[in-house]
Amino acid sequence: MFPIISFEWVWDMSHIVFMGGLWYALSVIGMGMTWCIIKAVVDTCQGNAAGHHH
Amino acid sequence: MDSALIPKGVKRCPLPKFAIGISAVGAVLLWGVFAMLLCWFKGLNQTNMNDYYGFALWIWADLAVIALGGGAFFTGFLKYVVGKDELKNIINYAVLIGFVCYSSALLILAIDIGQPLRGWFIFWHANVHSMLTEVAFCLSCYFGVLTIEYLPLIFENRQVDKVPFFHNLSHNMHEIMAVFAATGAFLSFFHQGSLGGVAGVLFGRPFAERSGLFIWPWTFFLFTWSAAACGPCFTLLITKMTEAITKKKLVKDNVVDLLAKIAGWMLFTYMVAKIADTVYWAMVTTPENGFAIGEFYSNWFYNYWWLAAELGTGAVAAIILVTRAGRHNKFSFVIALISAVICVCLNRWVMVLQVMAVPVMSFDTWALYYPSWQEVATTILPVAYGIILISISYRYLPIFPQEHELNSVE
Amino acid sequence: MKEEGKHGKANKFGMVIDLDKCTGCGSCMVACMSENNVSFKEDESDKRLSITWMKVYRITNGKKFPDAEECFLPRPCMHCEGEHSGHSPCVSVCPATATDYSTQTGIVSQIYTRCFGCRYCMAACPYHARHFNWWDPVWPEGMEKFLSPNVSPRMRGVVEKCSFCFHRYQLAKDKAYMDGRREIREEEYQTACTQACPAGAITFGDLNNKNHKVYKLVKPDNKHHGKPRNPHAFRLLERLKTNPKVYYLSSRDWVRAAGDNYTVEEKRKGITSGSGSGH
Amino acid sequence: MKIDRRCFLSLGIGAAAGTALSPLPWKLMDDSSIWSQMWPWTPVPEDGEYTYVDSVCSLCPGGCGISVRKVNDRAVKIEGTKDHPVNDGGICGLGVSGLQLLYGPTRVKSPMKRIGERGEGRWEKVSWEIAISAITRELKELRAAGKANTVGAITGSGRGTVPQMLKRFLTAYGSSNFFTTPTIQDVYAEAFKLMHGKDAVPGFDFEKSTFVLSFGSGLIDGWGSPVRMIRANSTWKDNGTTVVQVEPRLSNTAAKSDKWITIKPGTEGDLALGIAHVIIRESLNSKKFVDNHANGYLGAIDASGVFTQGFKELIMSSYGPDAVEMRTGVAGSDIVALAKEFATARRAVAVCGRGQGDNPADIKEVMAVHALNALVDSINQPGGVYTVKAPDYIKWADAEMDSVAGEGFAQERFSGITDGLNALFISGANPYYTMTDTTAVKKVLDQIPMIVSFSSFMDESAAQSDYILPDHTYLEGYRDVVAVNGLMRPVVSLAQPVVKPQFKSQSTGDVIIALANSLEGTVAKSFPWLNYQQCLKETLDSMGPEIQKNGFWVDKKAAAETGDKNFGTASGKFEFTAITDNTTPAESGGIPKLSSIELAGDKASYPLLLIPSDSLRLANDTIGNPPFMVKIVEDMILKGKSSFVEINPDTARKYDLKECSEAVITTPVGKATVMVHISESIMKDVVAMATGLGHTAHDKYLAGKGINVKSLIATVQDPLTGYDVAWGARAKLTKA
Repeated sequence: MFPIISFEWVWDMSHIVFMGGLWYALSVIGMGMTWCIIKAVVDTCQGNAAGHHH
Repeated sequence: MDSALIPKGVKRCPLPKFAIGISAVGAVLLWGVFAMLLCWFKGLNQTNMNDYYGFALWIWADLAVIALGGGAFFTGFLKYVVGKDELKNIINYAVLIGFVCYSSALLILAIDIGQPLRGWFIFWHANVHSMLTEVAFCLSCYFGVLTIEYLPLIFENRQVDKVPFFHNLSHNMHEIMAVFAATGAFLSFFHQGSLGGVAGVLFGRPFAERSGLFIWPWTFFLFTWSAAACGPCFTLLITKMTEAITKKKLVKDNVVDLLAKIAGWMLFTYMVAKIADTVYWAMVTTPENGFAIGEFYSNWFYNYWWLAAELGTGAVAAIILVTRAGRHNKFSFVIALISAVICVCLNRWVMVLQVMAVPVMSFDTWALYYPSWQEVATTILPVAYGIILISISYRYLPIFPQEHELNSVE
Repeated sequence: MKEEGKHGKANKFGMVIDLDKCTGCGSCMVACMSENNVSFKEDESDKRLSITWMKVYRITNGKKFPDAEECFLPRPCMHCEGEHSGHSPCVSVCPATATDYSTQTGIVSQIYTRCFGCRYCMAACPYHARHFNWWDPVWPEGMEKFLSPNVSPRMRGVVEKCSFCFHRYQLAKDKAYMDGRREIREEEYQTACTQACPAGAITFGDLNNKNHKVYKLVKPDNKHHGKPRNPHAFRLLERLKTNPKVYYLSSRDWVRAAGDNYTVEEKRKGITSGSGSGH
Repeated sequence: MKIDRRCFLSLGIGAAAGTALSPLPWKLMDDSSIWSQMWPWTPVPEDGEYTYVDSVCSLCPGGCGISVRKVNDRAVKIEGTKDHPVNDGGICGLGVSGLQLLYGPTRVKSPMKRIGERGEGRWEKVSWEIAISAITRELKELRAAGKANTVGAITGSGRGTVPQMLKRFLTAYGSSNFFTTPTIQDVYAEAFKLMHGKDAVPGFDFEKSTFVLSFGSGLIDGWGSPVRMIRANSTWKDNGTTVVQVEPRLSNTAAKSDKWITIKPGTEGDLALGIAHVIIRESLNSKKFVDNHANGYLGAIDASGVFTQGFKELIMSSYGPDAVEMRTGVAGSDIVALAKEFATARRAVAVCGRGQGDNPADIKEVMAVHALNALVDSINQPGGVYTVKAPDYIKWADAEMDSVAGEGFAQERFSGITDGLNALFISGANPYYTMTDTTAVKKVLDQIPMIVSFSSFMDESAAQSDYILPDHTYLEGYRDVVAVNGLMRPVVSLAQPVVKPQFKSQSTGDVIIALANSLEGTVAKSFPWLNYQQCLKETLDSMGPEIQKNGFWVDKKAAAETGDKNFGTASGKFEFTAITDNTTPAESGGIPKLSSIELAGDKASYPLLLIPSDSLRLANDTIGNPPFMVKIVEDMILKGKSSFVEINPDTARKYDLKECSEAVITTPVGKATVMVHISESIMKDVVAMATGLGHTAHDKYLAGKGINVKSLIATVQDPLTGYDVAWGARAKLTKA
């Protein structure tokens, strides 16, 4: 699953494409959630109640 | 008693009545849990699977619920990526149903594998050439996405929403939901396809084998396509059922009609592709392997009726859903939704169970199988779980934005 | 072969089974079980739940009495090479790399402690060469004494299959190394079934080595995925392009025809030779 | 400090994140997978030093050399010994499974005394001293009461030191009732006595034959020395030898043969004579042999002027192809073609003994088949059949007999073990399972006041006995193993301990010596050896050093010399009279009856013929199938606990039976519920059933599975030999 530390890993196209896609998706999700949480913490600390989103 | 938790402006049945209903379904759930524990502690000898039938009811259930849960990614795709904004009125429910389906799929997989404690090897020792690896990765990631899409709904519960952090978090998540939804659609496209690939790449199994594009057999695309077509139908069917049970209108007709129309055209084009694929497979792929497709349907159980039923239900559903009159007639509309659901379930059944049943070596024999009660119970388990989760969510969360408007409480 | 060109020394171990000689006695099956610590349970009469790395099929010509003929067909793992190196039906689908194709030996391995029991490989294998441990293997008290340390007993919930007695290859390699040799000799690495077969019906060796008996028996066309050039030799399901490394010899036409599937049209035209239609 | 909701939440999230980032969950995951790789109940075989011990297998009379792989003191694998004269590296499944017997749950772990009802399975472990003194007490009483001759013993082949010691023990004790378990080899020996005037067993030079005509012999299904026969079969394939199998069912042997001739079961002898008819008619027989070396080939007028028909006249008058076709169901044209092929083949041989040849056959049938070898002069010729002298290396002085022994021994010998013995010793035999009409046999044997079993395993006979004095298995002790089964060159091998005795067993040889010593007097004096090992060593010393060095000794001089035409008969010639004597005249134009053998039951009530079918996958003799062997039994032989019968689709239609349905098979002596397997590989109106099933003893892997076909077969005695020659049973099938 990880380059270098996983012994099945080989530097071939399929690994790079597959794992690249995977890590890309994971990063988007991860960064998105991180942004949401951090912003929520900041907003909460600042006492800003966000408006209703509908 | 629990009125503080119930969304504002909507009416729910009394708690005792709700509790009784939940307990009834809960009993079924417990039966499933018992069977699940049997499988975990005693092993897969609790099933009727065997060395000819390594993939059986569970894998079908997995493939079926994932296809049916496809309503979540496709509706999300339509709303956030294509920009069909009306669909915001049904997206919550699509997400919820998707969440139920995907969590069920993961649970079934966890029961299905012989060594559940090593399940994570699929990630750790991933073989990127395996369709199942792709399924596992995208499935788990997309389940994460679904969770992210479902969470804000929980945060919108009247009591939870009072916590500023959750309120803010929910708000922020909604802000960038398009990013999540797009990622989800991307992941879904691959794992729905990979599930099709699971069967299509089996070049040792002429019944399943399909030619294709690069590394992807045609079933890869057909599975994604059929999930995009039939998933929303399932969402709509469950919506209609929920409306029937709650005796309330929950989603406006124009929303339903829009989704149904899109699903209808998806299904229509899918059926064209499916028939083309079947013809090519029957006329080219199969004879090359030395088989006549008649041999695949020569069993007393697995005969041409399966093919006819699959294509027939799909065609009926497609024709009804693409016509305005068909969609607007209540009866034909429900028939179409049911047909679409049956169509995709039959397809998944055939692509799992019939694949195993057909003899390949000339001197081999048909392998038929019927599931054990443990398999049936564990397959019903997610249904019970789904009913419970949907009921609770419906009761306490603002799933249907139009409910208040459509059912003004005096 | 790509490997051949690169290293010049890659082996491609394979097996030739003479179906004219096989008497169906089942000795190979037992030798395999004994060699590889295969478990057994009280009732083994449901053959679809019975772990037999080597299984002898009884096939018939389908004719009526007294024209009926029968032939026995031992089926180990075919160690398929697939269309491109290592694209075996099973290896390509295993999600956890628990089964692998060695380009050095041509052997399809199975790592029991890596397998998590998804059974996708079983679904992929048209030969039913793979078996699942539906139960915990249990040896009656005392009987665990005959278990060989060369092959680890499997645990419940994993798939197992014939390994061409890979541990014997390792032992032979070790011995050759101790003797200061780089190559092992033909007779140093033989599978348990080959050794036990009273009929001498099984031959095992390196298909890349022109001096080995297996090569001489089938004359594999290694430029075309090892297709046999001996007209009496055939492989099971040649047309599926699994490219097995187990070859069969038979002088009977119907037996060779039973090795593959043919459409009615082909049967009418008489295209039922063991060598497949080759497209 | 006030913990508000926000703080609590932060703590929670922090803790979760912290745990996730710490090695703990990863460690737990890893541990769980490692744990799943080593369930405590999955054994981990101990590694160690690898060694090989060469010995000999004695699970069947084949005499294969085995090389047992050991790791430390454990035996882990049995392989065939490379370059061994019998098996050259090959080995059968049963041979490989030997370790499951050695270490298996069927072992009798110490001397046992029955405490419950006979066969109830309640035992008391006793010491060797107690067991021997208790048995001695009984033996002394019987001897004192003048009933010494009512003590009997049954063994397997009777060859080798242990059976001979048992025989000697009985002789010294005062009984002539030592019985062996006869096989087709014994019938051949009787036939050779009559036709050759020689005390010999048959040695088939199969490897050199160019044409093999088998009358139902399961040549590759376990007939003779099984591995040797399978090797011979491969030689036939390499050399292009033609094999013709005459059998009502497509056995493995028939399936591998070049031609399968289907025949009404029981008429094989008639077919042989039909073939003889064509050979004689076409003058294809060896003129030299019948003219110079045969007696009774042509009829003769005796002193009183009465013409006695000779073999030729009998055959020519009654065994025309048409008549034989009527009797056997084999097409006349096939008979003619077969006869021509047989007679013109360079080195043809005819052989009989149904299936594995475990059961004796009608001697007339054996002689009829053997006559074919005589007609084409294949006797003592390459590729034919040789008269072989069985190894005779046991040269002990006669047992000492006191007056009681003399009196007892002089009494008339019993007809068999079912003839009213007072005590029975069972060694290397399992009569409770292997004798036909099992139920009746059991009833009679159960009347014997004292049964002593020497079995290493809890087999059916051990289970019914009063005392079990467990022998070492062949992997735990020394013993001599004699293989003659159809071999040109018999092999005597020395089994040596591969592992040390696993339980409190003792070599039966030692136990016999102990019993003799305990009986004192002349019985004790007849056993002058310190122990069995000494006895064995002294006995084998006579053979020279080869056996001690190689572990086996090949009797290269046992077979008659090629071309040997010295017959020991009164006429000095091959006796065709043995066949023509005692034939019953033809009934109205049909074929004369060679012998009076008739199966029990009438044809009207039992319209079908049940025949047992032997397979190398099902041990059907003294040793029962070990688990590995049960595992490879085909699913149309055994499914769950049910035996199958194999029938032709026509038969199935006639009795309205479906594939895998249940049916009841009834014979004059038994009845059983079986499953139906419909197949094109068997004749109409014939029902085949696998032997080797229906065990009541042994382990759970074998016991209670299927039906013992012997229990459905009535005993049929051949008046000429006294052997039970039942080859099947009349039967009926009904829907269950």
